[in-house]
Amino acid sequence: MMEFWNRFRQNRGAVVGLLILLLIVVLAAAAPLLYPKSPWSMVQRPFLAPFAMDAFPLGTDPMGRDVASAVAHGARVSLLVGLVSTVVSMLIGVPIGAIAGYFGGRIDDALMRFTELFQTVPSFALAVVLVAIFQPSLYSIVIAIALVSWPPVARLLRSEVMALRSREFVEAAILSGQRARTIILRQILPNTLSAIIVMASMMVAAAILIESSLSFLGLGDPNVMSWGYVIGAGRTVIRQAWWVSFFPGLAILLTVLALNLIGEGLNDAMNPRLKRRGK
Amino acid sequence: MKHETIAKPVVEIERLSVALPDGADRPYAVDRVSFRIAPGQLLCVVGESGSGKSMSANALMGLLPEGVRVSNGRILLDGTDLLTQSEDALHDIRGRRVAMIFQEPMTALNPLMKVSAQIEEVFEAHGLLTPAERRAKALSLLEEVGLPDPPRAAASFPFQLSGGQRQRVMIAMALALEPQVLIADEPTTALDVTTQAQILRLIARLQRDRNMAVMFITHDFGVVAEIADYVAVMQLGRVVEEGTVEQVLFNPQHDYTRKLIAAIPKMQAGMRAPVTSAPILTVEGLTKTYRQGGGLFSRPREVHAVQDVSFSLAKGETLGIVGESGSGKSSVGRCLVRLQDPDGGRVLLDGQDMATLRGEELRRVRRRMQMIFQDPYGSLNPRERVGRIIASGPIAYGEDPAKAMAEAADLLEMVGLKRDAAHRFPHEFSGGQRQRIGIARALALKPGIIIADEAVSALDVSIQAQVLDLLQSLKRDLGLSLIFITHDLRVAAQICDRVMVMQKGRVVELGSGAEIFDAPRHPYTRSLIDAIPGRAHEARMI
Amino acid sequence: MAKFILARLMKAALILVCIAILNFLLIQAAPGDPAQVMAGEAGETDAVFLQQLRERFGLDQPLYVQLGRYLGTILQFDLGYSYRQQVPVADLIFERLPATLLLSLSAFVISLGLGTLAGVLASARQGRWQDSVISTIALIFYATPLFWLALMAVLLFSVQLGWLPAFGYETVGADHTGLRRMEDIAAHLVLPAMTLGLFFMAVYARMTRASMLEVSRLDFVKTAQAKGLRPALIQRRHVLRNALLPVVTLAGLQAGQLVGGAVLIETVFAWPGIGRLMFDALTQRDYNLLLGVFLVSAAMVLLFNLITDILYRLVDPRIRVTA
Amino acid sequence: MRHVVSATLALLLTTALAQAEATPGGTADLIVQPEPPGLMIGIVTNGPALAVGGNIYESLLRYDETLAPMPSLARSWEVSEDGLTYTFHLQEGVTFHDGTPMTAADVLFSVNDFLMKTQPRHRNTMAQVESVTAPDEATVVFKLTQPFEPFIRAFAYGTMPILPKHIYEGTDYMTNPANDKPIGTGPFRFVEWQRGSFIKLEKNDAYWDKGKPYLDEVIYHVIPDAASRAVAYETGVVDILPGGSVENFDIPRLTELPNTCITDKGWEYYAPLSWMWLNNRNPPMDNPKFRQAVMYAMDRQFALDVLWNGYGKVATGPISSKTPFYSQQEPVYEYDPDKAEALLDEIGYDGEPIRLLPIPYGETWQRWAEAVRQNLQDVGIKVEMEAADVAGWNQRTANWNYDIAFTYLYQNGDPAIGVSRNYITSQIEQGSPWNNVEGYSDPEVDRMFEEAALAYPAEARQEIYDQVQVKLQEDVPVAWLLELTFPTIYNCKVHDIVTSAHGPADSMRDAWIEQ
Repeated sequence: MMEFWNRFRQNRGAVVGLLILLLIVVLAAAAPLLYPKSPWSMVQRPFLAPFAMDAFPLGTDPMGRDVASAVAHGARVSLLVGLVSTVVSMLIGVPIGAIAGYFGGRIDDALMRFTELFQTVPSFALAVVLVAIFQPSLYSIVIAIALVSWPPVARLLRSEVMALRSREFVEAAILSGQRARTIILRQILPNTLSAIIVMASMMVAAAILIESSLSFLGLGDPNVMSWGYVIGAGRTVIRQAWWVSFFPGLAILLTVLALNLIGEGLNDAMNPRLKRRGK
Repeated sequence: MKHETIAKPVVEIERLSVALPDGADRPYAVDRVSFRIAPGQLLCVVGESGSGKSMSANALMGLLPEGVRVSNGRILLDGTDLLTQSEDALHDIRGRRVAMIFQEPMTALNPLMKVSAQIEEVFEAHGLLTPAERRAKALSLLEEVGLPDPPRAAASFPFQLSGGQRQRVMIAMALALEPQVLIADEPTTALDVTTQAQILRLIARLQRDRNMAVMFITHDFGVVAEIADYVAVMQLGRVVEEGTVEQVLFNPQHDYTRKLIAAIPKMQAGMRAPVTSAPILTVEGLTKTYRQGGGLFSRPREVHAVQDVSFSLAKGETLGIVGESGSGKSSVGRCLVRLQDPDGGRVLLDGQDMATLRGEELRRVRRRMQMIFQDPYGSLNPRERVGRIIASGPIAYGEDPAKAMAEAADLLEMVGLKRDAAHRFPHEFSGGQRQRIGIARALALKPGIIIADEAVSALDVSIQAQVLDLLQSLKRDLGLSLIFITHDLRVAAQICDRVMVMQKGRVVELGSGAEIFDAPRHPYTRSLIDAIPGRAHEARMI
Repeated sequence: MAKFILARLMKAALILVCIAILNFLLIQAAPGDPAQVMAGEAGETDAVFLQQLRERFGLDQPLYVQLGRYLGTILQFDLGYSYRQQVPVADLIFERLPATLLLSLSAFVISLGLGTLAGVLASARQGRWQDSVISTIALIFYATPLFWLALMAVLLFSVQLGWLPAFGYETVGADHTGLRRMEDIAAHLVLPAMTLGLFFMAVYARMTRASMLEVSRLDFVKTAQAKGLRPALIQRRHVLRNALLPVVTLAGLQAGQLVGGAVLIETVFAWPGIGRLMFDALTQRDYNLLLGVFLVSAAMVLLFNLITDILYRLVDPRIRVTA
Repeated sequence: MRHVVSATLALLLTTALAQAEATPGGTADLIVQPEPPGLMIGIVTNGPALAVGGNIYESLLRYDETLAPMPSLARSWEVSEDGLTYTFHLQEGVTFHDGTPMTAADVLFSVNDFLMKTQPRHRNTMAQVESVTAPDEATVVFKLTQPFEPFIRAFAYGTMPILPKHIYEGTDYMTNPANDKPIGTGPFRFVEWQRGSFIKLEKNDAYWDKGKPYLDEVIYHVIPDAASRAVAYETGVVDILPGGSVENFDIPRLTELPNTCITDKGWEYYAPLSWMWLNNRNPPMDNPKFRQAVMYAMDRQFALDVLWNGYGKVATGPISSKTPFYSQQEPVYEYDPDKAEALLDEIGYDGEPIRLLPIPYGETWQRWAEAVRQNLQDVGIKVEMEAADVAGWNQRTANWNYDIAFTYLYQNGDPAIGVSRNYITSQIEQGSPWNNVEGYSDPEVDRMFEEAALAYPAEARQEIYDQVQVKLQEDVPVAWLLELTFPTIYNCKVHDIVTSAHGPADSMRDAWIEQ
């Protein structure tokens, strides 16, 4: 673990990413303390410019709602949506990929054809349709994001599992009488973990982007204040009140950036192949 | 053939040190190494993995990996120090005056370029000849290195050639500009023994014809005996002993050299009493065919990996299966334990046909036949502790986990490791130790038969000898039957009661070790034995 | 090769039918139907009116009959009629297709060209400031919400600077012809194609860089060095060609996705493309049109995948024999 | 407040400039939003279709801003003393765009045949009509079964367009190819429609009102994004932003641009009134006190000022102040959260969550729902916002699957046409989002609306409508919000775009551009 951290630390970008993400997580966690009032409450006059009043450093939106509060509360939602939809798509993609990769043959064929179906329809368009059909709510958004994001997971898992499947320690496990389930869970999956974690960090970032894009098209959950929603709400007034969409946009940018930096750092740290040494 | 040369050396390496980056396991990959090579002379640099032999070659070529640098010393080529040359001058020298061939002919060629183009490029790099001339030259080079049908080879992509052919292409490329110095970094290690013999002969011939200085890097003393004029033995970055072949191989002074030479398995089957006990395993007409590709319209390509293989294995017997790559020897092993399903034939284990069992029944029978794998790095799950790796078999068969773990510790002791190794992860062990763990795992289920698939091939010779000893003694103590699959005839000769020689999926000869090695009847067996490097000099090595 | 293409085409047809069925069923899960939407818009409705509309659209039939009819029409290479606009779906789609193809292919060319170029540059200067700058910019584009970028671009280049038109496909009413018209369309194309391209550009830059670095470590590069080839030539001839293989794969995947995946950009820039058509069809519950758009964009994906595979087979000799 | 002043100023300015001499020529560029499904307004009657189709088709009458009838295809008309016979004399020399003369036969065909098949509203109106006849080529006579005072306001182009008989007779109206190339009598002719991009109309040289129209071309641009539409105006691509083209938040900024005029006129006929359906079937909305609490809880003035830039008016009750027979009645509901809380306490509201369904018509409406949610939550009503697109919203309201739902409806010139439908028992019928969706049922209200519709003349009707307004304002069957108006923003060089109660949608027949 220590060794892993040391390797991770060598990537300056990853450390910066981690710091940014920590900051955002802290912001999300502290939002109810920092801004006890609902972010929806109209607290000042509309279109208050940023830094005009100390109490409202990021200004107010066209309804007189505090943008800073929205950014803080939005962090909770965006992170949650990103995280949960990633977990859900992992829950779909990992088993499908693992089963396809492990058993191969017809099972693999069938599962991969199924995966292809999802990849053949442009993914954002599919997400839009899914959310529209099931009507926007946190659930439908998470499900839609998960449904369009799992195929790459399945493909990654499949190729990883296929590679591991022919590794000798897996064959040894077969010979030692372990059953397929045990082998997949104990022998194979732990070895795909680093690939999964790297992918997951990137997927959280992508999910946050998809959620904000959906909100931009008016397909967000109206009950929660997410960054995507705030930008969506601010975009029509972007020229009178650039700050309304600017700050949450910046928040998304930083978060996604941080997650990608971390993903790269993890990739470097977990992939000793990149550690070059002489023979 | 060996001739002392008095010519002025073309390469002189003086007190060369190559520093490794911070955090490496030792400060210097190469530590104050000196040697010289004269035109027409072949220097073998020999050593085990990690000895720094490749790094010295790379330093000479000026192609050290990033982060690794020469910290001291001089590399003189015809009296000029390469270390002081500009990058530009070095470009000129590489390929023209010093050329290099590598171990992996598969990856050393650009997969997307035709062979001819890759050779022509050498001329292009140095601004020589017209394109048409280059093409003609490439063709004649391919002919010179003995490729059958050179025009076709020239128009091929690397993947369309065999390993030996690719290595010939590499050599053609290296020879293109008639360099003074050729560096060959383990050029035959990845090749089959018969191919290796051909390539060695080719290198020797070219060296003689062109009066080149050759620096030949290898771990194989057989190869050294075969072609070297001069030998330098390296250990942990240092040259521990050097001299002529006579001196180093037949009269080694340094302990390390002696140890290495002693560890080489001897090509003597020795007289063993035939094992007469009843067969525990009988294989009849085993067949396996691989089918590749094939879709709606295309017929799958078929490879007959195993064809009608029959043999039996007596209790307590060691049966060797030898052959070159693609001979089907590994497929036989894998079909026996049903890692692959055979297409035909019977595998009778105590009278029960294992070849057709399925599911739970297969699982029950299979515990009696376990396997030891080739790759000490790939055969242990890096995320499981050693104790668990060994115990998971018995646990899977319903053993109490605590008891299984205790037994695992016993097994670790039995294979020569400490009990507390059980709590550690595989990466904390060396290759040889890992192979011991693999053996312990195979033993955990108390099998009657162990199949060792190239179990010592990836190990350095000194380690190899230890592991072979361990296997021998375990077999004796536990009354095991052993099927030993290997490409290395020396190893087979050393431990097998009987040997089965395979070629292209078929058994060409099956007999006792003495019959096979001392009086081979089949021409293929004979060619295999003849190809073993250094065989002629074996008797003189201690 | 012909065999290969034929086999792939048959597989593609099968996938398309599956997509048609799945999406047909999926759409049924949506609340409301086209009759309701149209009745709602009329501002006044009664049962007779709704019944009229439903009969006209065949929505009064059981689901399996509707599905059967739909599959029947698409198997005749017909996409049916748009409920709402009473025009053949194919007409609506093919009317939009040129705009979509123009936008997505321009974005594709921009992103692939600039992206790989940036990636090559960054890898050549690995660890130096050029690498840092390119990598950072790529990462930022990669992390920026596309629509946000689009809005900023409009603000800057259209509103503030007035250099480029803010939206649309061409200047309406200008009635340009020939070269003038092409210039006009090109001017309209710049912003949407750039913004759409920037994200993918970042993807390609990052991928090319990583791939170049990875290939640089392979043995044959060392062989090339040993031959005495100059670094620039090694990069170009040996590293780049091999490094582009994964880029080709990705490019194929994304070229397909671009066609139906530009909903956001088409919305912001009022670009009359397929993405918007889909979004409108969706809110209007114009089932046939929506299904048609899905089928056409899926067909595009499959087509581009096929093209990629063919390209790949041409570039990489290994595939030709083994696959 | 400033906005209102500037708007008034702008209005004054337009009026002043309107005196100037109209000059022919030029192209007017407008927005149409969203893209209409078709332009044949005998079949498609949604807002955008009417906005474009109004240039192509005409009806017998037009209406001024007090809803008094003006000549259109009818040169003059008489109503008999008993209010049962309406006689219209048609203009002379009217031809359809294909050159065929328009006669009484076309009117009969449209009224008796075509529209009866395609338009539910027309079927409703015609329920009062005994016969329609044409004594000669230029005269049409409507005979009513009983006096129906609103009838004179039923001849708008949107409800009774006159269609070419020679093209449609004997064909399937719905699939007639002419629907794609609409042919009417209007001041402009259809030229081209590039779907997703623009609709182009050109001057009808043979228009019956000689000298008109002034414009050579009218182009309606389709730009799906509100912000882009604003940019289109700023960059001069379009000259006129009809009401609803841009988000309300953008209006103040746009009106401050140089040479920009704004008018909130032209909505008198439709008189859109917004309210929230309160599902009277579900507790606690079944309790009038709860409904009153909702009225007190809402800060409607805030919504008017912030969301609608002050354009419009806080609604007092079911009838818009622009619609005939409106009268100011008690009770009115001022913003009074304390009173709302008191009422909630009184009925013992237990904090059961209430679902709130916004209407998916864009930003302003979404923001409005958010503001209302905040208002309701402030007095202790727990609100869960739901989301639905247009189809979803239609289905939810039409099938009564909601607790509180936003909506707005046109009053169409008369309470008997546009108001009673939302409150009388006979209009409780699933499937339409425009009838008595809230499920309010009161025999007395039913009786009063019935009598008021048929009373004759107007004074008799006024009396009953006064009572209805009182009764409904006490019961609060729905929560009235604002009388809306959607101001038109336009370049001041364009004149006379609003010359009737239908506003710019009624055609660009009088509009002209300063050269």
